[in-house]
Amino acid sequence: MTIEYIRSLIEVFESSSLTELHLNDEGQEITLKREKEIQVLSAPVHSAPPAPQPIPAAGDAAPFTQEADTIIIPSPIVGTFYRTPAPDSPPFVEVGDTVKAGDALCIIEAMKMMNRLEAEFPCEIVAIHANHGDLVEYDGALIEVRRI
Amino acid sequence: MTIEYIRSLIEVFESSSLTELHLNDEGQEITLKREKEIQVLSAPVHSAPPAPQPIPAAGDAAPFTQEADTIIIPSPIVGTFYRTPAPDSPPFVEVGDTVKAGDALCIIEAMKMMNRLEAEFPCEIVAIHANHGDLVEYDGALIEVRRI
Amino acid sequence: MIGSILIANRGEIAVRIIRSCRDMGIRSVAVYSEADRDSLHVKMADAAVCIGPPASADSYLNTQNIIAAACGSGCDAIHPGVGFLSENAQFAEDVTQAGLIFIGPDAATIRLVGDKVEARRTVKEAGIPFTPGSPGPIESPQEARRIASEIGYPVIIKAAAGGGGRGMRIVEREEEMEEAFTIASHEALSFFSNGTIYMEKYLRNPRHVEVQLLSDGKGAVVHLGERDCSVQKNHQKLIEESPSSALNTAQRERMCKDAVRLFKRLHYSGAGTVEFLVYEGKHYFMEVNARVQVEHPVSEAVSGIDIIKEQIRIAAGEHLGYTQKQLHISGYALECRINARTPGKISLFIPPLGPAVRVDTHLYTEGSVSPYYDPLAAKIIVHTDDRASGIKTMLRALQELEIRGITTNKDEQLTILTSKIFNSGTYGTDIYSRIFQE
Amino acid sequence: MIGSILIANRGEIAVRIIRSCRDMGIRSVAVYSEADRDSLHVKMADAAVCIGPPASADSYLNTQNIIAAACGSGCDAIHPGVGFLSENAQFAEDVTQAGLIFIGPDAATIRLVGDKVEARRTVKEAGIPFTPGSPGPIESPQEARRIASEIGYPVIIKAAAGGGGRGMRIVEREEEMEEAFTIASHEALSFFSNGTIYMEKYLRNPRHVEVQLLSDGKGAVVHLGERDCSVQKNHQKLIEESPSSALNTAQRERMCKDAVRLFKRLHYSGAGTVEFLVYEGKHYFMEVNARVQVEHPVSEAVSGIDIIKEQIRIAAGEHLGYTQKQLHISGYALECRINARTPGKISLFIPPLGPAVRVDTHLYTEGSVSPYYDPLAAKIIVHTDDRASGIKTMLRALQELEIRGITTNKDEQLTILTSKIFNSGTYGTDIYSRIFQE
Repeated sequence: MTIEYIRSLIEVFESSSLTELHLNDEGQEITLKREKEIQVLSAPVHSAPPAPQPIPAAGDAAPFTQEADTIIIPSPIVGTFYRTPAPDSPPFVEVGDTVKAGDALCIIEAMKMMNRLEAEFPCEIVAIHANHGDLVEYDGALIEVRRI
Repeated sequence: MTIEYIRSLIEVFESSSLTELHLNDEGQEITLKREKEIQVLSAPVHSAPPAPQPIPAAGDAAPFTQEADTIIIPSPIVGTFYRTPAPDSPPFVEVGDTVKAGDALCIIEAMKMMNRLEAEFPCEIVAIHANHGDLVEYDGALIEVRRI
Repeated sequence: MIGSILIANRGEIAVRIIRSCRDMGIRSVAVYSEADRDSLHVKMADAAVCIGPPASADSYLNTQNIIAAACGSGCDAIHPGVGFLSENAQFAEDVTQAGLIFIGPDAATIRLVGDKVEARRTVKEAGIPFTPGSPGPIESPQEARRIASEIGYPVIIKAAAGGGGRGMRIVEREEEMEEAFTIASHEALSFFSNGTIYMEKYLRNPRHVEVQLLSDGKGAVVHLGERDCSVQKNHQKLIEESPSSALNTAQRERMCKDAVRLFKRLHYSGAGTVEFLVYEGKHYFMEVNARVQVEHPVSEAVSGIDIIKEQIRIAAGEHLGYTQKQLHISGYALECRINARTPGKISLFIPPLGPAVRVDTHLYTEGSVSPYYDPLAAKIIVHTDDRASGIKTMLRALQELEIRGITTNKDEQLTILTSKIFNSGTYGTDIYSRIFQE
Repeated sequence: MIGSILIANRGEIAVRIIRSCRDMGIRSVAVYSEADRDSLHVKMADAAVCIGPPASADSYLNTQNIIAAACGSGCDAIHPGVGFLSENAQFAEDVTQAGLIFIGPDAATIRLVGDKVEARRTVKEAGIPFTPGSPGPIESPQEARRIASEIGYPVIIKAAAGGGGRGMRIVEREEEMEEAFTIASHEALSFFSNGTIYMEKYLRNPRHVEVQLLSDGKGAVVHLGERDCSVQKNHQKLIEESPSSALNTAQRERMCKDAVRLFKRLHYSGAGTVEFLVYEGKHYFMEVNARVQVEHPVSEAVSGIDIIKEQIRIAAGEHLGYTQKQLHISGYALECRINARTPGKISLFIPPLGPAVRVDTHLYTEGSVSPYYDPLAAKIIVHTDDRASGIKTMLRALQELEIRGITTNKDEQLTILTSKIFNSGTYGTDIYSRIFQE
């Protein structure tokens, strides 16, 4: 079985909707597998639930669970991302912190309203994907956490 | 060896410049071949020699030889194809006729000049590809013959 | 001057607006739903912000996300395009309150012209003819019957807040009135949260002709001629042209003057359209569209004016800078809307090119038509000397157009363009059903 | 009227002519070499005839096959396009003798304006300024030195039958004259079978400005304004614009009037161009191009006239039907030529679209650029209010243009368009080398 053969096989496989392919051709064996959706942690492709209207208390936004061991909390609205409650305050959370359900994670400012985003469950902060002051998009990655 | 496998193999083969591929994969064998140029008898793809200028005596036009057993005589110029020397005369040739070198095959009229096309070698008329009075293109198929 | 514009729309109109932004050296910011990640307006804009999931209500109609995106991406202004939020007075107000410029007339004007009863009152004061009808809202079937017997059947009853054929009922005879009134009020209430109903005399098979206006809100108002939009299928425009074959020079002049007078009275600021019905050589006011329209390129072709540029300039507070006399409206322009009949991936898109042809579209090879939104796929516009040559050039253009991967109404458009009745120039809004023998 | 036209050309100009035929309801017949079987003009025409092998000499210059194709396919007329046989007086004569209409001026006019010495004589009689030079052919290096010392160095010696920079020599000093004269005569003889040489004063870095004319051969002559073609690389035009930034209104008027006077004197019939050099605000006659030019869309944009349609109408014997005063020349037009730098298969072609942009091309996705012919791949033309906005719109258009599979000069065009010197409007024909520091 040449590299070219395998390449073609993969092409055919990829242009199909299969998630697994096994071939045994007179003793030569090959197995191809893939996830239905590619998991990209830094840019989630799953749809979060539609942003409720009017903008809810940020804590209402259900972060979606991924099959990997970390979870990305996406932005439920478009707005400006703030890590601190006020210009001179320390950040709500830092990487490595652990928080309990209901603890504040960040603020998203939209329409001159400060929307506090809270943790829905106890977790460890793994990464912060937006910069203080950034515009965050709908469903944009904010904070990556590990459930504890 | 699945259909898909063969399809992929053909695609790879077609996108290459190969003319032959033989594969023996632990007892499974396949052979692919193709002609460098596809032979289309009714619409020759070989270039005939450039039409000499000014228009030569039509007999000068070298018909090109094909690898099949018939030969298509192409038009060396653009003009009107006539099967007869004059409106009321019988055709120069009919399918099934045999002619010797130098016998007239047809006339191509261009710029009010009647250009007689002659056989270059003894042959049997297999088919006539243009209709009396048609405009024939450069290199357009005129008469198909078999060398005798 | 405006330095950066957020375009609160998608599809061909968003692409159209981005192009004028580029031409003016203005930064453009696109917004998009999750279904539109690979859409052309997202690729073309200088920046793009995702504002919600595919459903329009959660994305292209999500005013809060749109305004936050504009503020957060450093825009000074929002262009609403057509449809979606373009005639939403509340949105115009919210945009202004967020410290941004709304590219369109002010909220009060949008509100006034959006209320059919209020608009009729203003039109009457301006001395513009409109179809005979109820002086204001109709309260009961009894009142409806009384007015209908005064103006004569057939009549049409309409929702004051309506549009697009909803909450509209044609009543042919008195005995149908009670039921029609009840259904129309109910529809008006459920579609527009406003059960107010009014009545007009129904004109059978009139022409639909509208006047394009530019008004700087400082007293200068010009028109860019009229557009005839009589070729419609289920109240959706398919073909638009200028000038209209239903008007002579004197009629055209009267109609355009009326439209200009109305906009002066409204102290209107921006681009807008006054729609009329034309019946037996007379025009009757129908409504004001307080926004740019899909068919605006027709007027751009005959006038040489870029209407989107003018909208932006007026919103920035500039004076129009020219008078009606300085405008040179010439030739004939024709637009065909190419609508998708199926969503899907575009495997090949070949637009018509060459002289006299313009194409506005968001399609591209490898792009796609989304099932979530409007089916408008491309607008083909031609500009020639006269109607006969315009139709020929449009046929040339449509023959060049190739869209693989979806089905469209192109063949239907070719049937209309080659029909005897369309070529005659003499028909009413029933032309579509007459050609296709519905 | 003409019912059927054979287009004796290929590439974008053949496509361009087919489009106008369609717009006029005229049947179009394409001709093609064996290398052009899949070319766009073959696909678009109503019929197509193969006329020879790839080499131009055996196909697109094969007058006998072309005329036979026209007669045999029922055409009444032949349009020669640009290049190839378009200024071949013998071809024009042969076409006419075959009983067909040649779409262009008559053979005698082509012959007259094609002979530089003869043309200068006519121009002198018409009282049109031209650069000081030899009154007629120069016979010897001695005569060349004598005339050069009269008019002053630098001078340029040219082949009377020449064009495209061949048989041309700039002579800076007397001691260079003998060798330059010998080389130029030799080149003239080998390229044009005619060793006749004449001399002009050499203008250093003038502007290249030309006037587009339409003349019906019955006394009516109009101009469609001028085109500035100063942006050239090795004498090949890259960018053309109208109006020229080198002329004020009075200078423009004088130049256009001179061109019209010359065409009246020539009893010229058809579309044609008078090329001038502009130097320190004055214009000097250079040559007449007795055909449509590649850059004709620039004049179409500012005038709203379809020059190909007019060529066909005039060839059919129609009167022009309008006067200079009835023409409305407005705005600013700019054309960029996109040239292929490599031949190859086009895997993707995305033309710019939207308002103010026109594209003339024979490229299409899955098509190809042949190694046998001219590298011109596409012409992008924009029409706007003024030069500054025209340059912005051209940048927008070029950014949208995508051609995959071949390399082109697009980046070079972007460099020119964004250069300070091009934007200043003040430069000479050395602009290209100044930008690229050759």
